[in-house]
Amino acid sequence: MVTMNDFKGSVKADWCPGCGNYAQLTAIPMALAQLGIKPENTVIVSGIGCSSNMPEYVKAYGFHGIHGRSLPVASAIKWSNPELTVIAYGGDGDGYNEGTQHFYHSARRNPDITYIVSDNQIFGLTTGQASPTSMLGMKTKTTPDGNIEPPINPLSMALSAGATFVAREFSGDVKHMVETIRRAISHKGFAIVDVFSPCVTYNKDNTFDFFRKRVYHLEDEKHDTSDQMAAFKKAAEWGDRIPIGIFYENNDPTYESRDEVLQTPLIKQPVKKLEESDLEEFL
Amino acid sequence: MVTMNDFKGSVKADWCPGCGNYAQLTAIPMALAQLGIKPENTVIVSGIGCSSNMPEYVKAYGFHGIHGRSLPVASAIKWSNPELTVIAYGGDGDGYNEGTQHFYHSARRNPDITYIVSDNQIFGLTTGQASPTSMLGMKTKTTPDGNIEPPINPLSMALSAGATFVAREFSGDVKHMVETIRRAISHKGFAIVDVFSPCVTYNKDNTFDFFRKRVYHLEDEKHDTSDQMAAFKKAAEWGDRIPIGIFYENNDPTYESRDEVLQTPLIKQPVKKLEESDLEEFL
Amino acid sequence: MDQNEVIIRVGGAAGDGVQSAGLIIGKVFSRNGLHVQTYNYYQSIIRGGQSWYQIRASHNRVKSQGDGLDILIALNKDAIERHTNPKINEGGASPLDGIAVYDTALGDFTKYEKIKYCGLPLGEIAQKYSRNTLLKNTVAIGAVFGYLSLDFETLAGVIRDQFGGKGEIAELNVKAAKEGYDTFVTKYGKSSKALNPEEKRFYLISGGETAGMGAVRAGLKAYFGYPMTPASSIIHYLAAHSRKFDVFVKITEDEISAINMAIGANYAGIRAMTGSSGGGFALMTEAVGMAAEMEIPLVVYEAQRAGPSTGLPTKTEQGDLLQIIGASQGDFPKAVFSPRNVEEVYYMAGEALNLAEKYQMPVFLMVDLYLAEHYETVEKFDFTPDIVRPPFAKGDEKDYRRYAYTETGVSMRALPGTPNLMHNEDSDEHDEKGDVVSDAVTDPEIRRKIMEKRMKKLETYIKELPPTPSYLMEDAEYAVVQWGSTQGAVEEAVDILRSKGLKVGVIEVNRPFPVNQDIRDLVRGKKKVIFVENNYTGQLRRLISSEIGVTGDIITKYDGESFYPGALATQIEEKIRK
Amino acid sequence: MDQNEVIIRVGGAAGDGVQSAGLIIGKVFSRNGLHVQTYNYYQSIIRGGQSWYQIRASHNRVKSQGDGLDILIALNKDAIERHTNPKINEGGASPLDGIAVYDTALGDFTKYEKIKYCGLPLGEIAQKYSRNTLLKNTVAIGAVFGYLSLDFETLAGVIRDQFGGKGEIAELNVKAAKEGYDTFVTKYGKSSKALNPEEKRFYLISGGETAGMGAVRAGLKAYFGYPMTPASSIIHYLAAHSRKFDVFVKITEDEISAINMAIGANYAGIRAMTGSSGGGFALMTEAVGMAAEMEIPLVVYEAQRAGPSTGLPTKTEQGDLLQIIGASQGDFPKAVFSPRNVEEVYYMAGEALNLAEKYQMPVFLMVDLYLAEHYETVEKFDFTPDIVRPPFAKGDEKDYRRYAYTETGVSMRALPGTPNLMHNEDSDEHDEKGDVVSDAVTDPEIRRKIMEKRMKKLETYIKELPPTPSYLMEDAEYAVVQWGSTQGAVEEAVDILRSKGLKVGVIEVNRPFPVNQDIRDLVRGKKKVIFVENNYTGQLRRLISSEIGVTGDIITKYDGESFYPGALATQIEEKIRK
Ligand SMILES: Cc1ncc(C[n+]2csc(CCOP(=O)(O)OP(=O)(O)O)c2C)c(N)n1
Ligand SMILES: Cc1ncc(C[n+]2csc(CCOP(=O)(O)OP(=O)(O)O)c2C)c(N)n1
Ligand code: SF4
Ligand code: SF4
Ligand SMILES: [Mg+2]
Ligand SMILES: [Mg+2]
Repeated sequence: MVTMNDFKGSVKADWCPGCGNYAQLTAIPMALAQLGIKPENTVIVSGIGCSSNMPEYVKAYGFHGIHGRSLPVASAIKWSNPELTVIAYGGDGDGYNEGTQHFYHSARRNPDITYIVSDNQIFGLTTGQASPTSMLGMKTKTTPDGNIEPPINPLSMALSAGATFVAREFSGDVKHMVETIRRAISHKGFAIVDVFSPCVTYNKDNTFDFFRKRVYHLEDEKHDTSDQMAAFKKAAEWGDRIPIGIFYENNDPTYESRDEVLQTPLIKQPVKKLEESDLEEFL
Repeated sequence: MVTMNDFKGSVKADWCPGCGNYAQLTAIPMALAQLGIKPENTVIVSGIGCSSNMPEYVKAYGFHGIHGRSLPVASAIKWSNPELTVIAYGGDGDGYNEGTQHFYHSARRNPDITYIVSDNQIFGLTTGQASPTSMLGMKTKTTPDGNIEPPINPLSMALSAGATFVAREFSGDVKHMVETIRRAISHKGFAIVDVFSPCVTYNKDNTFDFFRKRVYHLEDEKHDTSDQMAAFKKAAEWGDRIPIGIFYENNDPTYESRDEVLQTPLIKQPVKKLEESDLEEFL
Repeated sequence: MDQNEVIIRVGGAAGDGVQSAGLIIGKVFSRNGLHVQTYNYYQSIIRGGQSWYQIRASHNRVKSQGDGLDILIALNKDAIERHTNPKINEGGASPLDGIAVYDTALGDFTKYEKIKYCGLPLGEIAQKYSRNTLLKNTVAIGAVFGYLSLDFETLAGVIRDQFGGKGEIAELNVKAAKEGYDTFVTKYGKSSKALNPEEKRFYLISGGETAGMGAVRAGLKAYFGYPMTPASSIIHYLAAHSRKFDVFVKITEDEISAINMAIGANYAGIRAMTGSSGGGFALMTEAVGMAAEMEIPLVVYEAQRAGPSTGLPTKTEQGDLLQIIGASQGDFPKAVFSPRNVEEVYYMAGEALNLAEKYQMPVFLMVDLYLAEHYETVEKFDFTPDIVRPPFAKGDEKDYRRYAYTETGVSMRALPGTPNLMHNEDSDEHDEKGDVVSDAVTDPEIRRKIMEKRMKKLETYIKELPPTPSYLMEDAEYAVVQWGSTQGAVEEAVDILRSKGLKVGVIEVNRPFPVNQDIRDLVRGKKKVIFVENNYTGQLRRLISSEIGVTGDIITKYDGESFYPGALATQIEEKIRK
Repeated sequence: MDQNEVIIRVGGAAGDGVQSAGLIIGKVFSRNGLHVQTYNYYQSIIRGGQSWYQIRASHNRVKSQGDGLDILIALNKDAIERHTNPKINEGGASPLDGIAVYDTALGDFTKYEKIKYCGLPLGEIAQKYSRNTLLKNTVAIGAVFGYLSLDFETLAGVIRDQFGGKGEIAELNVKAAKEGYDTFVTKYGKSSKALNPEEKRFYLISGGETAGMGAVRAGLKAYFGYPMTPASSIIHYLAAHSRKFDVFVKITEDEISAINMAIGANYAGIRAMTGSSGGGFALMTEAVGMAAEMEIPLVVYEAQRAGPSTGLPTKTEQGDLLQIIGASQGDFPKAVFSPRNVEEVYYMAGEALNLAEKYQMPVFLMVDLYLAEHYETVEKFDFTPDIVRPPFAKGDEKDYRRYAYTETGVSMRALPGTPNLMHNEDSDEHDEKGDVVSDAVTDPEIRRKIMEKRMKKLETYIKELPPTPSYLMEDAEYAVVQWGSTQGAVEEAVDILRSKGLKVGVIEVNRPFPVNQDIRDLVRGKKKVIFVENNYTGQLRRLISSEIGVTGDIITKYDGESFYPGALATQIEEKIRK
C-alpha cells in the first residue's frame, strides 16, 4: 500500500510560514496515495515561482524546469511513457502569463495530465508584482497606483479551449481539495485545478480570510458538471460568493488515444531498423 | 475626402489568384475610407504568413514584423501615438498559434486597436500545414493521416478573455465585411474580426463554396450583441449553419483610458527634466 | 564543355510546376546511374514570381550545382528573358550557353547570340492529352531527353511514379512526354552530349530527408516542431513516414513548446529531437540552457536561411553559427555539427543523438537551406542501427546521485519509473543529488564544483573529437577553410585551382564546436589561410579565432545564394596572388 | 586595519530585515559624507535561508565591498556561527575580525579567538517599545553607531525616513535605536575608528535605479518588461516614479511581448526600452533581429545573473556576453555597453538611447546582479537633458526612401502620421524603399547592397568609438583587462599590487562590442595580459580574440559571488610570477 509518507521528500519546504502552497504539499501526496500511485511512477513537473519549488519537496520524480513551460514538458513525458502519472504544478504567473499559450493549447489537445495551479494572484518569488489574476485596483510593486488590467478567468479560459476537466479549489479547504485532485488525476485527459492559494507575504487582499468568507462548494448547489454553459456561468461568479469544486467534466478522447503511433508506449517501442526499401521513394 | 484609392499601394498583391485575402484588401481600405481615416494616420501591423503580407500592398504606414507578434507591436504604437488608427492583420497560425498569448492578453487588456485575422484554417505561406483552426480529420503535410487536434474557437477564446468586440466575417461577403470592419475600427477598444478567408491552394475542405452554403448573418436572427452567454452559444455553432457578423460588443474602458500616464499622448509629452530633488530619496 | 555532363535549368513562376519538373529530370539521371546535384531558386510566394530549378548530371561525381548552363526549359517569358541574358546572373548562376526549350506560344522576346532557340508548340501538344496546363512541362521534359537521346523508358518510369502509377493521368503524361521527345528530335536533332545509362542507380535525396532517416536509424522516437522554411523538410518527411517508422511527430503551438517537449521526452528516456530555422530557434534558446543545466540530452536541428530576421526566407546562408554558440545565458557544454553534404547529414544525425545522450548535453545539427532542400545522388547508406545508449541506473544502486562527480563529468541517469531512485532535476543550480543550492543556502563551493563537473564533459569530449576532415591538404601551400554545405563548391573551386598548378587544399570543418585544436596543425606553415563562408562577417572565422586563435583571409557571400565553383576559384586565386 | 574605513555585515535569514537594516546603516554613512559600497548576499527564497548585507564605508573612495570585516550584526544563530568561523568564506567574503553584535537570547554558539563578542538584550530592549520583532534590528543598528560614536541624529533621521516620517512607529524606532546606542557604549565602550561626519553628503543608489534615471534623462517615455531578478530593480524604480517622470511602464504577458512592444513604441517615434535577465532575454532574441532588419532603434537592458538556465537567480555573473553577441540569426549591426559602476550606468543609459536612435540599431546595456542591486555613493549627477535625436522626415521630401543608401549607412526615418511618406517597414529583406525583395523576385544584388548599407552603420560607429578607458596604464608593464562591474575590485587589487611595486594597469572595457581596435595598442609591449572575468569561459577574452585577435591569461570566478580585491590581487600576482 502506498501512503502519504512515501511521498515525503528529504528537503524541507521553505515557503513562508502560512503560505497557501503547504496545503497542496499535503493534498497532492494524499490524493496520489489514495489512488495507490507509487512515487516512482509519479512525475511532478513545474516552472519557476514559489509554487514551482514543489517538486523539490516531494519524493517522486521531479522536473523543475523554466518559467512557464511545465505543460509541454509534462505532455511529452506522458506521451513518451504513459505508465507515469504526470502532474504539472506552478503559479498563476507561470501558467497564465509566461505559459499562456501552452495552457490554452494543452487544454484543447487533451493530454492525460493533471495541471494544478497555485493561484495566489501575485508573483511571489519575484517579490510581489501583479499577475494576470490580480484583481483590479490591487497595489503591487509593478502597479503602485493600483492594477488597471482586468484579471483573466482561468476557468473560462480553459472551458473556451475545450478542456475536459475544469476545477477550482482553495488552500483553506484541504479535504475538499484532495477529493478534487484525486478526481483530476483519475480523469482521462487534461485536468486543470486552479487553487486559491494565498500568498501571505505579498497579497494582502486575497487572504485566507477573504476566501473563507466567500467560497462555497459547487456540489452543494446541484451544479451540472456536464453542462458547459452552466460551467461558464459559474466560472464568472465572483464577489460575495465564489464557487469551488468541479465545474465541468467530459469524456472526450485524449490526444494520445487519437494518435496511431502512441498506441504503443514510445519508451517500449523497438528501434525501427531501416531497409533498402525505405530508400525506394528516392529512386 | 478620403477614398479607397488613396490606400492603393504601389506593390501588386501576389497572393494566389482567388485567395481569400483579396477580399480584405478591398474591405479594409473601404472601411477606412468610409470612416474618413487618412492613409498617413493608418498603421497596418502584421506578422508572417501569406495574409501578413497585407501591409506591403496598402498605401499606409506598414509594419510587417515577425511571426505571431503583431499585437504587442500594434498596442505599443497605439499607446505611443493615439492619433493613429492601428490595425493588426495576420493569419490563424500567426494569431492563434505563435501569438496565442498576445491575443489572449490583448483581449483582456483592451487597447484600442483592431485585429483582423485571415482565418484560412491552414498555414498558407509554409505550404500547407495544419493550423490551430484546422478541422478534425483534415489532411495536410503535417497531418497526413488527418488532423487529430480539436480546433480552437477564436471567438469563444476572445469572449473568455473579456474581449469587448468580437466578430466574424467571410471573404465571400465583402459588403458585410466592410460594415463589420468599419464598426470594429470605430469600436473603442480591442476589436477582433475573425475572417473565413479561404486558401484556395492548400485548404480543399474549407472552400468558398463550403462557407457560402453555410454562413448566415447574425443580425438576421435577432442576436443580442450585449449578451455574452448568447455570444458564447453562437460562437459554438458549427455545422450546416455558421453565423457571421458581430457576436458581442460592450463599452468597457480601454487600457489607455485607465492609465494615468497615457492621458497625454506619449509622443507629445515633453522630456522630463531631472532635478536635484529627484535624488532626494537616495539620501 | 564537358561532354559527360549536362546542366539543365527549368525556369518559371511559383505554381508553374518548376520544382516537380526539375525533380523528374533529376530522377531520370539518377536512375540511370548518373551523379546529380540540384539547385532550387525560389521565393517566398505561393504563386507567381520567378523561380528556377537546376539539375546538373554527370558520369563523374559532381559536388555542386556547377557553372554553365546547357539547356533551359523556360516555362514563361520572364524565364527566357532572364536566363538567356548574359548580363543577368542570379547570385552567380551562369546564363544560358546552349539550347532553350520553350513554348512557341510565348510570343516575342529578346534573343541573344550563341543560343539555340528551340521553340515547340508545348501547350498545343499538351492539349491533345489533357487540359491541365502543367502537362506542357512534361512535353518539355520529353523534348530535353530527346535532345540528350537518353532512354525514354526511364523517363516514362519516373513520370509514372510521379503521377501515381499506371492510371490514366500517368499514361497521358507519358504519351505527352513521348511526343515532346520525338517532336524535338525531328525538329532540332540530337545533342553531342555523351550521357548514357550506367549499370548502377542512385538515390536522389535532400538533406532534410537524410536528417530524418539518419535520426530514425539512431532510434529517434519523437520529433517536435513548428514549421519553418527550411526546417520543414524534415518534418514533412517524418510526418509522412510517422507510422512506418513509428516516430511520433508533434506540431506544437510554437517553438518554445517544441523544444520543451523534446526535452521532456528525452527526460522520460526516449530519443527525441526538435528543430527550426534561425528565427524559431531564437525562441528555443532559453530551453537550451535548461537542458544543459539539467543534463538532459537534446538534439536541435537548425536549418539556416538568410537573415537577419525574416530576411530571405527561401534563400541560403550560414548566418546562425554565433546564434548557436551564444544560445542561452551562462557557460555550459554543447557540441555543434555542420555536415557538409546530404550523405553526411545522415550519419551526423545519428552521431548527434548518440553524443547528446552520451554527454547529456545539447547537440546542434546545423544545415542550411541549400543543404536541407537541394537534392544529391547517394549510392547507398549504412543501415546498421547506430545506437549507443549509456546505461541507466536500475534502482538497486546504493547512494545514487543523479549528478555525481565523475572522471568524465558524466553521471548516470535514472529515468522516471525506476524504483527507489526518485530525485529532482532542476534548472536551478543544484548539488550532486539534484538538491537545489540556491534556495536556503548557496554554497559557492558546491556551485564551483558542479560547474566544473558539467564543463568537464566538454573536456572529455574534446579528447574524443575525430580529426577535422580535409581535402588535398597533404601537399597544400594554401589552406581554404570551409564549413557545412559549401564543401562541394569549395572542392570544385580547388580542383580548378589545382588544374592551374596552385597547391590549394581545404580544411573542412564539420564539427565547428568545440573547435578542434588540430586546425592549428593543419594551417601550420601554410602561405595563406582563406576562410570561405556564406555569410557577412565570417562567423566561423570569428569562432575559430575566438577559441584557438587561428585566423586568415576571408571570402564571403551574403546575397542569399550559395557559392558557384568558377567564381569562387577566381576569388581564391585573387586572395592568393594578393 | 584602516582607521578611516569600516566594514559592517548584517547577517540573518530572508524576512529578518537584513537588507533594510543594511540600507539604514549605509545611509547613515552616506549622509555623513562617507563613501559607501554595499554587497547583498541573498537567496531565491522569501523567508528563511541565509542572507547577509555588507556595508563598507570610508573617508576615501571605496570601489568594492572590500576585504575584512569589522562589525557583525548577527540576527540569528546561523549568522553568528557562519560569519565568525574563519573557515567559512562565502565565495571570498572575509570572516569576522572585530566585534559581533547579537541578541544575548540567541543562546550558545561556537566562539572563536580574536573576536569580541558583544551580546546585548536586543529583543528585550525592543519589546519595551513594540512587539514587532524587527525592532531589534534597529536596536542593533543603534549599538553599532554607538560603538562607532557616529552622530546619533543622522541615524535618527534615516530611521524616520525609513519608517515614514514623524509617526509613532518612526519614533519608537528612534527611541529603540537610542537605547541600543547608549547601552552598547555603556557596556562595551567605543571603537578606535576615526569615522567623522564630513561637510558633504552622498546619494546611495543602485545600478538598477541609475539605469532608470539615466534613461529618463535621455527622454525615456516607455518601459516594457516582465519581472526577473536582477532586472526588476529598474522596473520597480520606474513603476514607482511613473507618474512623476511621465514614463509609461507596462508589464506584459511575457518577454516576447515586452520587446515587441518596445520596438513598436520606438517605431511610433518615442523612446522606449525593454529589459530582462538572461533567461528572459533569450526569449527576446528573435525580435532583436527584427529591430535590426527594420532599422528601428532599440535599447535592451540586460541584467546578468549566474546561469546556465535558472542557475543561481540571486547571484552575480558575467555570463551573458556571448548570448548577446549571438542574439538572433544573421549578421547585423549592434552595440553592447557594459558600464563599470553605478554612476556610469546613469550616463550609459542615456548614451544607449541616443546611439540606438542615431544608428537605428539594437543597443544593449549590460549590467549584472552586483551592479544592478548593490548600492554605491554618488556625489552628483549631471541633469542636463542628454537627448540627441536625429531629424525625422517631415513629409515634403522628394523621392523619400526609408532605407536610402547613404555615406554613413543611416537613412532618415519617417514616423507614422507623417503626410505623404507612407511606406512599409519589413522584417523581410527589402530595397531602399522598403519594398520586399523576397516575394516575387529576389534580387541578389539588392540584397547584397542593403546588407552592406546596414553593416556600414557599424563601420561608421566604430570610427566614433570613444577610447577604451584605462587605469594606471601609462607606465604599466602588465595589463589586466576587465569589463563591467568588476572595475572596482580589479582597481583595488591593482592598487595592492602597485603598493608591492608591481607595475600593473587596467584596461576597462565598457563598450565590449564592437570591439575597439585601440585595445591592440593598449596591450602592445606588455609583459603579460590578464583577463579577469566573472564567468567560466572568459567570454570577453573569447570576444576580443574573435574580433581583434588579442588574447591573454585569464582569471575567472563562477561561484556566483563577485571578486574580492585581496584574493584577486594574489591571483593576479601568481599569473605575473608564473
Ligand atoms: C523567462 C523568465 N522570466 C521571468 C522569470 C522571473 N520569474 C521567476 S518566478 C516569476 C513569477 C512568479 O509568479 P508565479 O508564477 O505566480 O509563482 P508564485 O511565486 O506566485 O508561486 C517570475 C516572473 C524567470 N525565471 N524566467
Ligand atoms: C518564429 C517563426 N516560426 C515559424 C515561421 C514560419 N512561418 C511563416 S508563416 C507561418 C504560418 C503561416 O500560417 P498563417 O499564420 O495561418 O498565415 P497564412 O499563410 O495562412 O495566411 C509559419 C509557421 C516563422 N516565420 N517564424
Ligand atoms: S512569498 Fe507568498 S507565495 Fe511565496 S512562499 Fe511566501 S507566502 Fe508563499
Ligand atoms: S497559399 Fe493560400 S493563403 Fe497563401 S496566397 Fe495562396 S491561396 Fe492565399
Ligand atoms: Mg503567483
Ligand atoms: Mg492561415
